[in-house]
Amino acid sequence: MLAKSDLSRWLAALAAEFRVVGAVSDGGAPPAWRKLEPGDTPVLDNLRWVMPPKEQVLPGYEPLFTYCARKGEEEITSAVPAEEPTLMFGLRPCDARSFAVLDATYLDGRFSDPYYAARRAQMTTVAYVCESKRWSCFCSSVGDPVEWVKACDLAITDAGEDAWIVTAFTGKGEKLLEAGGCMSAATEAACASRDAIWEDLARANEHFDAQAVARAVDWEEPVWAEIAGRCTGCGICSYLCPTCTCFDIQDEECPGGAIERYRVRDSCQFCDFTKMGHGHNPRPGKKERTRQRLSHKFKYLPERSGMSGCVGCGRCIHLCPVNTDTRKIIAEVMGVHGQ
Amino acid sequence: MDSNPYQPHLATLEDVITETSDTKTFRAAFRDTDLRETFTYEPGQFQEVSVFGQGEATFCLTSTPTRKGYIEFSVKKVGQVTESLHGMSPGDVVGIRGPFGNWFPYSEWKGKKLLFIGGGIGMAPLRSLLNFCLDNRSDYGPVDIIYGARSPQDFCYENEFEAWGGAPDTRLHLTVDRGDDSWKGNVGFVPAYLNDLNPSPEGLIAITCGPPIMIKFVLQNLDKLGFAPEQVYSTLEMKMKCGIGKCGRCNIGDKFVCIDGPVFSYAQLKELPPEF
Amino acid sequence: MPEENQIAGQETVKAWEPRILGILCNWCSYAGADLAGSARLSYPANVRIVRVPCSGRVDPSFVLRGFMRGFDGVLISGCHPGDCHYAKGNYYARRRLTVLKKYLVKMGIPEERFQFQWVSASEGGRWAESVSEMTERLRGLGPFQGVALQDKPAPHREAAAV
Amino acid sequence: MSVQAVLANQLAEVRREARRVLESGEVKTVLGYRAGPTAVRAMPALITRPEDTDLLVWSPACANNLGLYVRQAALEGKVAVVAKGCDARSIVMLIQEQQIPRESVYIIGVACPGVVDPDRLADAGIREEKLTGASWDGAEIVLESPEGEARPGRESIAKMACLTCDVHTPPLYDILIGEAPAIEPVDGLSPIPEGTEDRRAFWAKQFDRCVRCYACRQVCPSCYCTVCFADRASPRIVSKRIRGQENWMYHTVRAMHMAGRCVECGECERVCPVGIPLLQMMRELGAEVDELFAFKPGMDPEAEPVFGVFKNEDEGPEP
Repeated sequence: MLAKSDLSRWLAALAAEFRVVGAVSDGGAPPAWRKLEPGDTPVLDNLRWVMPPKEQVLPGYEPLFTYCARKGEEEITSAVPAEEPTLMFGLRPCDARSFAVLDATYLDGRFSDPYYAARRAQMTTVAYVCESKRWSCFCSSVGDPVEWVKACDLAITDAGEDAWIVTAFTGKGEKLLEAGGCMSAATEAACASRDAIWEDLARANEHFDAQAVARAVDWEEPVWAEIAGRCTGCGICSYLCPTCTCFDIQDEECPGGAIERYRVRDSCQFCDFTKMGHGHNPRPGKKERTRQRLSHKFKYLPERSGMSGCVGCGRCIHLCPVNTDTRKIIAEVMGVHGQ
Repeated sequence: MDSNPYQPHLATLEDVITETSDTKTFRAAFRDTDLRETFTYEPGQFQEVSVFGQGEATFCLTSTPTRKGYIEFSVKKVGQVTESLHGMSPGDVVGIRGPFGNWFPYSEWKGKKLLFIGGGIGMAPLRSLLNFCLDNRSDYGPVDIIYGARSPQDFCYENEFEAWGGAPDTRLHLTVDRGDDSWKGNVGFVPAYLNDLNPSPEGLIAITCGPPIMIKFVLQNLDKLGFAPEQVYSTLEMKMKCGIGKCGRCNIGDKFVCIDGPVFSYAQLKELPPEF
Repeated sequence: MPEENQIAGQETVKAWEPRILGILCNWCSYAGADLAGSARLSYPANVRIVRVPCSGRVDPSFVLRGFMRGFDGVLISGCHPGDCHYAKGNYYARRRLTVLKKYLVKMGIPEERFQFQWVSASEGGRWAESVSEMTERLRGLGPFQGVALQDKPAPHREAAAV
Repeated sequence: MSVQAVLANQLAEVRREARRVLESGEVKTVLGYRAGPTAVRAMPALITRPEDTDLLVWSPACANNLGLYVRQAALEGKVAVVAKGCDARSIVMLIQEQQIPRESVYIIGVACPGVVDPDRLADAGIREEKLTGASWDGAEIVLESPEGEARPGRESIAKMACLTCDVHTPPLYDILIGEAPAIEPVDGLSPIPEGTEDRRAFWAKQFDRCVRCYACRQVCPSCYCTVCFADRASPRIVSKRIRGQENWMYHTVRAMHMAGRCVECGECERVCPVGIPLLQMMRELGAEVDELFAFKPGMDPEAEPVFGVFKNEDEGPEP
């Protein structure tokens, strides 16, 4: 058990060993993930949406290397970041799961991404279990959020009477409990409140089984054209999605004459994402592009790595300028084909 | 695989051969001498060539791994990187990283007849496999090469036509879309010329690469000639940036062309959604 | 200068010197500046001149790019109304750049850092005087703080700064 | 008559008019709003079949600017648009800039007292999924839920643009539905500080949070370039780096393109995921243009674009 008043003391103790990262709101902006300074209180509720934590492992702009072009002394200096023990504090179940989906792309196959690996290597995850779902949340429809929480090192759940119950799942998690000596034994009521919250979290009114959706998503769906009609083609549903990680690589000169190659976030919704040098573009219109985003998440990624590409966080639903609801699309796709 | 797959190795251009008005072939050798020996690749694989300050572009390795010490790639002038490449001369420095992607399954084709069907710059990936097979000539049966171009001045690798035509049991069939008075050979599109040659599919592997319009009709004609989809192979061209299956650009269906391709059999291409 | 020096090859700069981006129309102001040179008029060398066919060719993005890349001031000079080689270029420029000047102030770039003036081909003196006057003014103002955050990178930029 | 009944009549009139122009073949497409995922979120609707006009809704949930879809839809034939004040201004701006001919659009004008910005509901402690409907009572926005009606106050839940809007009745229409009450624009809402140095620091902080999702550009009817300067590789006017200063450049260059075009519909500020006050920036710029050239975009279809013309006595440097 951790008294809510002891939170800052515990965070200070943790900060001694880790770079503690939490979601903090600066002046009315949506809470974003950054290193916690003394006096910052991370968001530990589900009242508002928060920026996706992927920014900490896959920043929007990341230099890959710089190339010195002086004749005869051409050489490349890499910009792979140094590894640092990081503690992601207060990950909601959907965001905790998003790291597993990112790993499937960035750490698998013959090539592991060194930049992502360096930031992800020494990462400890502390989950915060939401007591209630917002209108756009559908984590329990695409998976089992309780399992996702158990995949973290530690979980914080509200235990009522101004305290949290803290449950460790790994050795690393146990060690975190000792930091700062702020923990007390868990009371009976606290465990009951935790179990109730966890059970409520897992409940879902509609359930989209990843493989069933993968089979149902089809090429000639009438729904693609219908969405494309109103979609504005902006990048919100991919930039603010915790598991969307396409990027672009560009070269540009830096002040001082060196050349920097950097990668920067990109989206399959933008019109020139697949446009080739000689002009051919396999996905010329919005219909193809909206179909690609949802097919990749709900069909191609499950077929490649066995896990759904969507963690049900609802950011794409909450933030879409034209209020396209991803759940309605899947329901329509399932209704048309699936059960 | 080296530690950072995004970081290219520096290479110096040794030779720049002008093939046609808009295509040049570049021969490059790594600066790091022992890398020159250890750098191995298979016919059909591609590499990412960096023109620092302009960007990177994807080019298939057109040289054959059997001829060591250098690598070659052909570049058609279409965009920013290709244009700056065309402005380069021997001695300039480029970045090369790779090899990436899969390759032609030549080990399964031992003893089989081979039919190469190339169009324009599409001959580049086929040349790597063709020279590889000619260097191991005894492993393969009779070889036929159909190579088409828009006009007689648009042929690449003309200096190798001699070697190709003269190789044992190898026939080179050239055709142009529009002939001129100096042109003696066949005039007509590659798919039509394929029908005239009427190859029998028995024990034969067809490998084709060229502009999408040519591939579309070549595959149709091969169907009509009784070729099974498993007998026909092609390399797919898609926009690529990372080359290692991370940036999501070349994703079609559940495949990433840069790691599951670029070489696909016609059977595999049929399963992919029609989006390339 | 918020970032290391913009112009390649210039090692350490002793006292801080303001850098001015000068965009001059080819027919009047550039000729005026040329006249100032041939008339041996001395004026500070802080201005880097870019020649454009007409002040009407000046796209606001040139000015904004100048400030983004770290110039301390931007000076645009064109033909007097009525003298424009292309008849109307400077009239269009006048509307556009007047709105730009007011907009820059709203975005936090002081009015003194952006000057827009008419200099004809015969007014070499006026050109030299305008450059020295602007250089003096910018020396008083000090270096431009730039358009990006100086102290602490924003919450989710912290990862990129590692 | 209850506020809901007044709104229901207006909606019935909108649907009747939409069905009439579709069935008569006068228009090929009707642009309107249909129900969204919650009672305060509507979705743009592109309707081509007369029976689908029953999907149309009209309530404080209709926040999108439908001017965005007119150019594309007009390619296939005449378009009818359910247009609020700002939507109609966007259409007039497109006519002024010769992007669409006047006769290609049939404007079903609707008087609009101001729509809801759902994100502001969360700040006001209202859970939008509990709401069953929304309507107007004069200038006030009424939220209906199982517990009854609530009037949290226009200034706390309305879209920012609606609080400073003075065009509650469309400036151009073929038919007008509903009657907008006189509503005084509210002042002092802008979070932008005074003083040049504070403004520089303020915008540096705002644009550092920008993630360059380009939603502000994609929802804007005034942003109609086929290839945007931000996507152009050569010449590369603004770098693709998602970083403070490059974001600043993207937004300021776009703002200069919007001078004399922005109709202050506030969609850019509403959809911005990181909450950058883009509308307030555009309003300041618009005020400058209005003061200098007495020009408000999208009010008079015959007016010429402000930067396409000039006058001898325009303000400028002294000779």
